[in-house]
Amino acid sequence: MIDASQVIFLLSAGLIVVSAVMVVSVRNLVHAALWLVSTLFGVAVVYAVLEASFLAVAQVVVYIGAIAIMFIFAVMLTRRDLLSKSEQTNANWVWALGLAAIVFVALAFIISGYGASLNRLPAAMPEGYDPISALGNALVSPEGFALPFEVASVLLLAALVGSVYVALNKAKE
Amino acid sequence: MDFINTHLLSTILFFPVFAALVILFFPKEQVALIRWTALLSSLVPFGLTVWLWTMFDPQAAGFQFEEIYPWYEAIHSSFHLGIDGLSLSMVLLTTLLTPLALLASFSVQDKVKAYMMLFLFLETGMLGVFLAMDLLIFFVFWEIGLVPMYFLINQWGSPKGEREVWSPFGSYITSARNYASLKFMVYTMAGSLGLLLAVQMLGVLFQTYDLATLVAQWSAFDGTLFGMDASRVKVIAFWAFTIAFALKVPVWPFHTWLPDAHTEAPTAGSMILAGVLLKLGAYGFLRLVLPFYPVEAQQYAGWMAFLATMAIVFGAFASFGQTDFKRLVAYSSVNHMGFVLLGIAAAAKAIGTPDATIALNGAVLQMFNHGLSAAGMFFLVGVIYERAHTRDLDKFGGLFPIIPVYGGILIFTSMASLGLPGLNGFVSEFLVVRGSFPLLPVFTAVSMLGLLFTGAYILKGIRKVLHGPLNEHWAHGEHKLTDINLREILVMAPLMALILILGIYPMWLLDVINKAMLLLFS
Amino acid sequence: MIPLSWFLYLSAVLFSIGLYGVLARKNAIAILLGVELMLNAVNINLVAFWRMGNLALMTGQVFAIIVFAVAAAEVAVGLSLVISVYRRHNTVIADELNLMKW
Amino acid sequence: MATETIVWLLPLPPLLAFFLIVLFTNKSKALSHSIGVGAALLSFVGSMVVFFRALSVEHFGEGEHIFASSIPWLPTGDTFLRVGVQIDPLSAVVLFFVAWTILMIFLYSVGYHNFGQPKGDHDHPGLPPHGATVTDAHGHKHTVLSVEPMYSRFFAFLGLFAAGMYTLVISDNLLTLFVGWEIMGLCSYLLIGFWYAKPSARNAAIKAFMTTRVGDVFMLLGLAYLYSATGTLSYREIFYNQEVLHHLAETSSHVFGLSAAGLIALLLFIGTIGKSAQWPLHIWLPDAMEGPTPVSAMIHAATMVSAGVYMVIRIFPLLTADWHGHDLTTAMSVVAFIGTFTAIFAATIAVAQNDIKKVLAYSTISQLGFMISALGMGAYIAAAFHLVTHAFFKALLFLGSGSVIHGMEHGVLHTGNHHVDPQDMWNMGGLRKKMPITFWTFLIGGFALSGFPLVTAGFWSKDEILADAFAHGHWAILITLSTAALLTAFYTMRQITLTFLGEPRTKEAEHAHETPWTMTLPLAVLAVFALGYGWVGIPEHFPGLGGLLPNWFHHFVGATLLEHPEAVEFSPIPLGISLLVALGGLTLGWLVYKDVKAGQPDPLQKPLGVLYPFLQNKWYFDEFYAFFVIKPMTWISEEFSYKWMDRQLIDGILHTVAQTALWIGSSLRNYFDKPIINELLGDKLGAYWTFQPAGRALSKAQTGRVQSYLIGAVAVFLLVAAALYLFIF
Repeated sequence: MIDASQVIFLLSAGLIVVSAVMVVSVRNLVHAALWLVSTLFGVAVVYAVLEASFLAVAQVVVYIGAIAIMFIFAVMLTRRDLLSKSEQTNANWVWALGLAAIVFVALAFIISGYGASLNRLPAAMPEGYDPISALGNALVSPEGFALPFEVASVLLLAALVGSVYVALNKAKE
Repeated sequence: MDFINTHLLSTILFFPVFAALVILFFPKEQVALIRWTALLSSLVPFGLTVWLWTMFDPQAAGFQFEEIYPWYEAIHSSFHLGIDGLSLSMVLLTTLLTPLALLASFSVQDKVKAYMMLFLFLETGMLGVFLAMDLLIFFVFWEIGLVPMYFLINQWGSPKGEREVWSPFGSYITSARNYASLKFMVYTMAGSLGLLLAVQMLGVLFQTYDLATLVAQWSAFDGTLFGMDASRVKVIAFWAFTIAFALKVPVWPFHTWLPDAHTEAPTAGSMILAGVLLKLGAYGFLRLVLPFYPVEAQQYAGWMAFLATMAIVFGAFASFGQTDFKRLVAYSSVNHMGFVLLGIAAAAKAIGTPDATIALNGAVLQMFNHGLSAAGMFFLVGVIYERAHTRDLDKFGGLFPIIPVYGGILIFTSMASLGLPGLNGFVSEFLVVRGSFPLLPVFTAVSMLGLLFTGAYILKGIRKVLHGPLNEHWAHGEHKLTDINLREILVMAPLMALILILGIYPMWLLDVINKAMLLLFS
Repeated sequence: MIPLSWFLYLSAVLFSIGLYGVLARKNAIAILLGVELMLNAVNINLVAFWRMGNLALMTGQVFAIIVFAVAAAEVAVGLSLVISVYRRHNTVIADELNLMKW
Repeated sequence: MATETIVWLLPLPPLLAFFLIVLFTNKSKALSHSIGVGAALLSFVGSMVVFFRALSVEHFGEGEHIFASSIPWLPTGDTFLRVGVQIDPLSAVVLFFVAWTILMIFLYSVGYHNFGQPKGDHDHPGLPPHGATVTDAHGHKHTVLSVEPMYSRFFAFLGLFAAGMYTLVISDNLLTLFVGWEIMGLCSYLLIGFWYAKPSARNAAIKAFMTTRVGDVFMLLGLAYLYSATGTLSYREIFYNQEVLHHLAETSSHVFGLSAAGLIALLLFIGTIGKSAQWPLHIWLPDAMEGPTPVSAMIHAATMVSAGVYMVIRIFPLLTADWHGHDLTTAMSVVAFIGTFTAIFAATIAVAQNDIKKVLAYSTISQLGFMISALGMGAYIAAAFHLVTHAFFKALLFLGSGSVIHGMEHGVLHTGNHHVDPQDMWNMGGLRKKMPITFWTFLIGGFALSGFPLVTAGFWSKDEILADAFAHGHWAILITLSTAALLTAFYTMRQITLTFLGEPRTKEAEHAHETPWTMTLPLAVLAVFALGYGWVGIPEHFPGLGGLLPNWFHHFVGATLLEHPEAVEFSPIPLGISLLVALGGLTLGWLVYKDVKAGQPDPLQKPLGVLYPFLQNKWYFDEFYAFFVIKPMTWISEEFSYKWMDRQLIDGILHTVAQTALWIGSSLRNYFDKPIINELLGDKLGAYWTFQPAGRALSKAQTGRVQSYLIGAVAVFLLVAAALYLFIF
């Protein structure tokens, strides 16, 4: 029997896989970036299915809204290759395909190796349990993840400064 | 606050390294920033040491502010820090001299960043020796101090100097600072070899490197070792320790690295070298040799006194025979440190008696005093060298009217070095002479010859630089000498103040030393 | 109700596709796109394990958020590098950037 | 204020003056000398208060009847070395003369260094002022004396010097005495070398410091010995403690058969030999005349050289610890011999000196010899008495000679002939008319020095020494000292005659000028003491005068000792000798020199023959030391210790070791490493046949492409994972 959530999951999984394949195969990079948006949207749906509502929203806002758009900008800034219609894969693409396949087989093998224990179903949310506030508390409470959270923010800041510095157009050169 | 309270010693010890790491991230063009950071951060250990001084209880036996961390458990060594009156006074000297040396180094223009970082590493190396309560840690820090000093001499030493290397196979000329730094390094390493072996032997034998435990167990030890009688092993180990420390003090006839290293080192390097590094050797005698080998030390006290007397007499003679101002001051260190060893030898002869305590008081105070006056003298030599670019005494003369303030400060510091009563050197020399006279009358009497010549070389320095007809070369035009500037006066001011205070009222320091000596050796 | 294994297989597929993209694509930006896919694959795993395990332990979600942050940082730095490289060498083709060749 | 507090404070004003002047007021001459003189005045007032309070204490000096206070200074194990202050009768009288002379010298220096005169035309710091040209109201140019360029510095040094002397006098122990002693040594160095740009002054300063330091190191040894033998350095606990003294006298020192007391006393006495310029360490004092005249007065009369004698007086109980009042002990004989020999030796040299200050310098050495000799014979009171009177009249003479020189410099500037030495007595003559105050006071001082009967202080004190020698039957000493006294009177009269009497021998002397009041006032004050101070020590049985005044000095100072010394019995013989030598010497001096004309050689030159140059050259002691001490020491320093021992022997051994290691290393390298390891194994077998081809082959893998590396990495990872899975899990 297939229930509604399973349908949604399968649909979104199909979207994810198809879009992902397109991301790595289309020649036009702008298209590739747009296919990425589609993939990410699928992932957001999966989060929603998993009842991680905050993550689902964040996925849409941060990933699609910021990161994917940034890719598009980058693609357009490096326009010469955008116009190139030549082959978009390198000489070793067969090797790459093989390795990716082996990795997939290996992962599948490992997952299947766990057998029935992986057929576990999600427990029902307890009454009055709010995963979003739990997440919020976990992020800011000192017993939880305040320090990693702060470190991550420092990392972001460093990345910000670093990328500005790296991409800065040094007029004198 | 709590953290500092419980980790005061390690904070003092590692703060310079921390500061050096901060400086590492400064761009090397920001010379002023680097200098000021180094200076201000070296004031932190000093401030903490003063605080430590106020909290220190001189009456209490054993070590205070102890910290112990696991370090190298496989060989039973732990990172054990502690302090008593002896090490406290040496730590105070070190943390006092380092900021002054850094301030004195503001005139260094070349590779400032590396220079300052090395200097801060050097401070940690020296402090580690004084704070270590674990023999292996002691040895580690003992060696660490060597490396920055080597580079300081080798890279920032006087660039033009040349040194003739004479041997029966022929002689050749080489770069003086390379020669000096290598000699310094090789000499100290050579001494360390025996020390390392002896340290390892102790550690393997007793399964610990903890000083207090080792002292107790080692003096009680009387089995056989390596197929030899314990007493025999002890004699050999005694000499291994003694030679390592004697090289560092340095004692005649191992002293010849000193004039070379001091002469070639940059000004601040000489200040620290004379001010603190030499004390490491004497500190080794007091902290390790006398407690570990009381019997052997007593047995060979005569020899130690002989070497000390030779250092005093020939140090003074050789100093008088110099035409290089800095070398003259360098030899004066041999002379002054001879008194430290004389006091130690006297104490070794009759450990625990009142005479020995007086001699030890004198020796430790002399270490402190020499740190002040020698650092001051080297700095003053550096001041004039920076202006005149020569240290040749024959090229100076009659400079007093041109540089009156410098002249006054030079005379003051020289008099401290000479041991003028009312200034610090006298108190310690008197105590050493007083303590060693009843125990080693002949050596003490002979060393008076050295004391006499101390006067001769000090006056020679003053005479050649300040007095006499003016050498017109320095009075006009591009060679015109300028008087000592404010920064340089600020370097000298604390030294001079302490020299005067210790000369008039040495009680505050001597009391701590005295109690420490009583607790350690009776 | 979806069993855990479904998510894991989905994630494995996505990861492999991303890996292929990283290994095979010529354009540096496309390589970064592949990396994004791989990161998302990981995130699916993290969230799925959170959902199937003890709900009170927020580690899975927190990790996912931190991966977000890392991904953002990585993209920012990566893209700026790409742009910088593009300015100097006028290309973003990974194969042509072989200054390290022996 | 408690007397003890005042005593503690005595050295402070001049010390503070030193720091104030050096640090703050050195630019202002007026402020500096005000501070200097003011500080001297403060200390003077304090000293007088202490002195007169001491007079008012009954049985002063006996047991606890002294002013004393001490504090712990150095911790020495379980005990402390205490230092402190103490005023007993001896230090009281010393304090009295020290305070007076120091104040007078401070005042005198104001005039001597030409305060108020214009700045010199060509004066440099470090050289004596050369004079300044001024234009008067009529447009005439005059050369006048110019102010000393380092005026402020002079007062700073004087202040430090005074602080040292006060410290020395008020000490209750030998250590602080030594502190003051050495501080004065430093100041004498600085002051003798005050005009440091003159090589002669520079060398004289070093000579002074080093010669006295020879004594000082022995003294330090003596202090160490005494301290370790008794556990203290306090006067009270050693010199006023029969048990300690007895113990020291009984203990053998194992050196020359001396007792410990004798050896310690001799070691300390060597300090005095240096400080008080006794033979054979007398050589520094005449050269020290290079310093400005107030310095000479300060060092040679009032304070520093007196300090040496003062110390021997202090340690008198130790010196005489195993003496029973008859035969002299070894230590005492040594002291007596040195003193007596110095007295006659210096007197002979003084006879042949031409420099007005050098005569006085040798005279000082000679007079100090009198005191030392007296102490060696056990004549405690006589030595102390002569110390005090001598300080007054010698300070007077030095200041007077300074006044003469100052007047002569005036004449030199007037004529503009700078080749005329203003210190050479042969250039003077007839100055009594030009400088009447200086003349009369100098005359008083000179007569006191010669021991002119009854009216001068010098007569009473010198007479007491001779009387002591006579009473105890030390004939050799008596004869020698009498001869020395005769010579003293002779050269004093020679000096007075040449300087003041007769007619001017040069134009400069004609234009000499009386000095300002700041210089003449101290002369007058000191002259009063040079006359009057003798009256406090007239022996009770002296015919006529004895008993008119009580022998205050004897009673007062005698109380310092545990056993009060007996006054010697009066005998006309030493009195007769005193009268004879004093009057005889003076007459002889006047007769020989009264008719000396300009350009005429010394009338003594002919009768003395070769002896004259021998005396003029100070028995060639300087040359002796230069050849037998300084030259060898310089050789040991420069050649032996440094070049030979350090550079060649020790470094030579090191370099030999180093070169041997180098040789072994290079042999290994050239004959083993290079041919076998490098070429055969390395180049041929290794590099050429194996590694180079392998390297070439492998280098193809280095494509430089990120992705090919990545593929390799993933592949290897998979392989490793597979291997782990298969073989381990």
